[in-house]
Amino acid sequence: MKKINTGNKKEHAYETREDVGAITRYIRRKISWGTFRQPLSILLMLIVWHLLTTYEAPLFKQVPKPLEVLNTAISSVPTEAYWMHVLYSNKRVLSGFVIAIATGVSLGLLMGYRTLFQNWTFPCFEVLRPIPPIAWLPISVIMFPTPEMSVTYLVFIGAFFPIVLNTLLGAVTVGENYKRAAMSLGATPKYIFRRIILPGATPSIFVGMMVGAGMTWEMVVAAEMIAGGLGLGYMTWDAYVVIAYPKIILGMISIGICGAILSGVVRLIGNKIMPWRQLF
Amino acid sequence: MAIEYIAGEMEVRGVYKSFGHGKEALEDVSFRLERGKCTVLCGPSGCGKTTLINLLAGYIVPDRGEILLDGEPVTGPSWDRLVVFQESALFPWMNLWDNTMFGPIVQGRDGKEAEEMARYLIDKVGLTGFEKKFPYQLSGGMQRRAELIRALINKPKVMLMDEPFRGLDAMTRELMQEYFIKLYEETRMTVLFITAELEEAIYLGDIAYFMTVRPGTIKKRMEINLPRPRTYRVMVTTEYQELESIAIKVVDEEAVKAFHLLRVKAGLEPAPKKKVE
Amino acid sequence: MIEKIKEGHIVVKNVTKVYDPYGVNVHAVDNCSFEIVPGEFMAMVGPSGCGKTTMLNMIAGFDTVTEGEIYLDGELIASAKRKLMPGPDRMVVFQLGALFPWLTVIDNVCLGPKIQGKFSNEKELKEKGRELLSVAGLEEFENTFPMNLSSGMQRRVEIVRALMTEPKILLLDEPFRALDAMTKSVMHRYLLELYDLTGRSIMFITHDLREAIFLASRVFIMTTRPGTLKTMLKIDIPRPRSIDMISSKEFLMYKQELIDVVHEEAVKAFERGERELAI
Amino acid sequence: MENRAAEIIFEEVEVKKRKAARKEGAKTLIIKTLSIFAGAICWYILSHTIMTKVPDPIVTITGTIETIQTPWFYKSIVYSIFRVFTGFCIGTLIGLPMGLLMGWLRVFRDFTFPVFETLRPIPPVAWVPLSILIFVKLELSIIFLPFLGSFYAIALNGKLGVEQIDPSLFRAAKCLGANRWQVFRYVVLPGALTAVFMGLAIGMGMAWITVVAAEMISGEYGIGYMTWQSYNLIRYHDCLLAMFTIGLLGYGSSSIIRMLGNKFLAWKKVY
Repeated sequence: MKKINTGNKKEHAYETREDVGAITRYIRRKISWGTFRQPLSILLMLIVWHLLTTYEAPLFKQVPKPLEVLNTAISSVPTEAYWMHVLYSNKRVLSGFVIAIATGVSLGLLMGYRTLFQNWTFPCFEVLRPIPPIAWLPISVIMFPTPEMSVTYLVFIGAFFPIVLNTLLGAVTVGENYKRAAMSLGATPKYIFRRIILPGATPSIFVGMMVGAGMTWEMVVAAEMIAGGLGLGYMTWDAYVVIAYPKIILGMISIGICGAILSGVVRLIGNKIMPWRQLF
Repeated sequence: MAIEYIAGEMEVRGVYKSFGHGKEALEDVSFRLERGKCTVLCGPSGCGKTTLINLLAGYIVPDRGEILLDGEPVTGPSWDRLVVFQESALFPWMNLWDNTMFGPIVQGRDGKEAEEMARYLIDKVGLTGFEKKFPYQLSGGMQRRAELIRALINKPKVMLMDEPFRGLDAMTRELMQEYFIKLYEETRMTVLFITAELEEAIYLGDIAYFMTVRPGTIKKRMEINLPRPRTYRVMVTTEYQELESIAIKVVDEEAVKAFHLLRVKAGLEPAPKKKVE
Repeated sequence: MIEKIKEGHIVVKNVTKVYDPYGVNVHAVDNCSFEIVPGEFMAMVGPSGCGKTTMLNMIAGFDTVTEGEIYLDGELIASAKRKLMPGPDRMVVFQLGALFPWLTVIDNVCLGPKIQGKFSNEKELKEKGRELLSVAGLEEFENTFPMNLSSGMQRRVEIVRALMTEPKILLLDEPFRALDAMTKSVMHRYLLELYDLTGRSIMFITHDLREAIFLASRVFIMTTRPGTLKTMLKIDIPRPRSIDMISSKEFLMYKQELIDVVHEEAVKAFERGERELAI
Repeated sequence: MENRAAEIIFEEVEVKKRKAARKEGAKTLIIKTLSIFAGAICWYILSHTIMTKVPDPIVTITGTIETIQTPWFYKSIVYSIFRVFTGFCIGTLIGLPMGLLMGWLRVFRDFTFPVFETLRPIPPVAWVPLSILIFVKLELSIIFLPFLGSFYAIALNGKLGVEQIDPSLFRAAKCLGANRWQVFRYVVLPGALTAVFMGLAIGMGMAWITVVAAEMISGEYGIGYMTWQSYNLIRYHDCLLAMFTIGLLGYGSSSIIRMLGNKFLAWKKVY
């Protein structure tokens, strides 16, 4: 097949003429009303919050004002106590999450790969799965010698089930054609597991990890509020008890940011190790 | 550089396959894939063509009958019979190069020779410069060609192609067929090409078999004596048209039958009564 | 054919379309002019990405025109300044189908008149729907949901739904693309039957030259992007047409005349597509 | 005839295959039942070796029989169900229209979605103190949590559901002459229904999780409160009973939603 000539004169003429139009159109689009809407909506939320609290609308009598929250943030964020809370919560979340990934992924893969293993373990899973992880709290306190371990266990339980189930799903649904193609080309079962089933299940594993990451912060906050000690959840609850209301909002925001960072990191790692997927 | 292929010969003898009551796929199918010929199997959708490919590749075993490669019975999947799948089965997590080299690597012959061969084949189908791209970054036509060379690099004795160009638009499909003809005419390997399109069957094949609807059997055998090397111009010759009009009649009958079967499935007509003697 | 249809006259005058998503120009259609006579079956053949679908979208009112005008029965429907909203006078049948999966076949078919309020009583409407469905060989499937139909049947239901609203022109956007060859040949038969019965103008977009010659009264060949008209050929094969036509001499003659042009454009479009991917 | 011969062959094969499948099925069932027992045995061993405070299965069962005869247990259940139900209903009433509109109208999405995304990383449990400040009344502040938990899931899935609708369906509706309201009625609403029911099921799960947390932290009555209170009263077997009861209730309410979904989605084979 012969190569065709791209430098078509007429086409070229059009391109230069349209280039000028394109630039103006580009600028117009950049500064259009639509681009302002999104930041505007956040601003609007802050204004509404401010108005509601200053004029003491019903329900909002006790709610702290945005400026109070800002003041509290300025005064307490630089303190060491605040960062201790942040550190402790993150430590618990991370250790629970990492244990959940390690056990969840390997169990899920094993269950997907060996039907016999799945038959032995899956029924027990199905019995325990509907129990909300938070309901484990009292039992986890009895189960483990230290409170630190119980909190980690709660975080672990929160992330564990979504990860196992999604890994299992991913391992089971790896396209039959991929396995067949590899088999035809002469790959051994071990090789198929490593190069076909494992990468094929990765997207699903990451979906499980995203869901799990969301649950970890839910769990750690609940556990800290109830069991006390250190941590952002405790800080938030303590602020309520000692009537330092602006600090409640500060705690909520800090928790939100930490949670967002965790899911962001998971997403980043996912994109890094799966360049063959368009988006995640 | 040209690659030496050893063409194989396959024979299917009286094969039956069923997936449960009412899901009989193949009934007494027998045919031969002649050495160095391109055999085309043509039938309506759902006639058990894919089942047949799976049987020949060794992914499933027939309920009855035998499948022979060069006189030896087929026992399981192996790289002397390679399948090009209907939907692309390129591993999405490997780039084009890794996909191509997958076969040589798992077979433990990933030397210089294999790499040279991969480069030669990639160039042959016009994919040079795309080696580091992942499948999702390739167009549909490119993916099909990549899959073709992933199979070819293993020097299979028989190539099994399961509607490889399905889903491409008519024009891209025509160009893909040209690539395929070029590769085939150079290598002269044994090919089984499955398709639902008549034009494709006559354009590509040396021998065509037409299948009936489920449970599938061979209905008609047709020799296609169009000259080789072929180009797209062959499609506007009178010989081609004659072959096509014969084939159309055969296929049209089956299409009407398939339509009837659909209505039976929807419960609108009673199933054909079983003849009991 | 029942009566001579006087509606559905499309005139496309020097139409140009330039997309610029993210400031990058894509010149889709370039200075394209043609005409569809009332009651004509027109087929447009061109490689993928040549602007056929854009052309259709502009006529249907989904896309704006950058330059030039489009008229329907003398009324300006699209120009750089104005665009008539899509409406039931220009019905589109989509590439991959757009049946509402949550409605049964008969409800889908009757949806158009129902939405427009153009029906006196429900029973009559359904009767009419059933009549058209039976022409398409689908009378028994009226209470089935689309997902239980084969894709060929789904496409037929869609054509019937389009015809129910009595459009001035029917715009078919590669409706048979995803179907296998055998289903396609069945579809052609039903489409021709429906065309002979209703006599509406049809604009049919396809990649497949054979299909175009078989169905249409006139075949337009588009060049690759920026798309414009390359050649036009009148197909003088009498109607009603049947499958035997494919083995006729005229058919081969028309095919011989067009195959080189189409092949050349296909190669051009293909190489261009690969070059763009390599960047 | 030949056909007849083929039938006999197929029949023979069929019988053989069915026998093998039945044998396999029976084996799997036995293993599955045994695995539950194995789990119970593991529990027993653990409770007698490492985790000595945890009651073993026998103690739990005898304790359960005792507890389910008290009115306290049922009162707790009724309270929790009431809270979940109320919160969930309000969550649906607000979340569903909001989600659908977010998916459908760009302007609405641009104004609301950023706020939504900013608030979403904050886990519902973290709202407990603020919710007490806002609602003052205990009952209301507890109901706020299941509302919040279900709201996010329902709104988000509604939005996704609308976004997943094939754009050619919108075009088809316009072609058929539909106005804005008709597009909503004939396309947006039914098209998003699958995802909406998915969201309802997830939202129901979240409602149970959050209600348990809220009751543990600040509740009086309710099954979450019962769990925590039993711990304080050193009636550990009641903790376990409450845990399993919550699981059962959550599972049951999700099943109800799934059943409703199957009823509404007759045009879809699987859900």
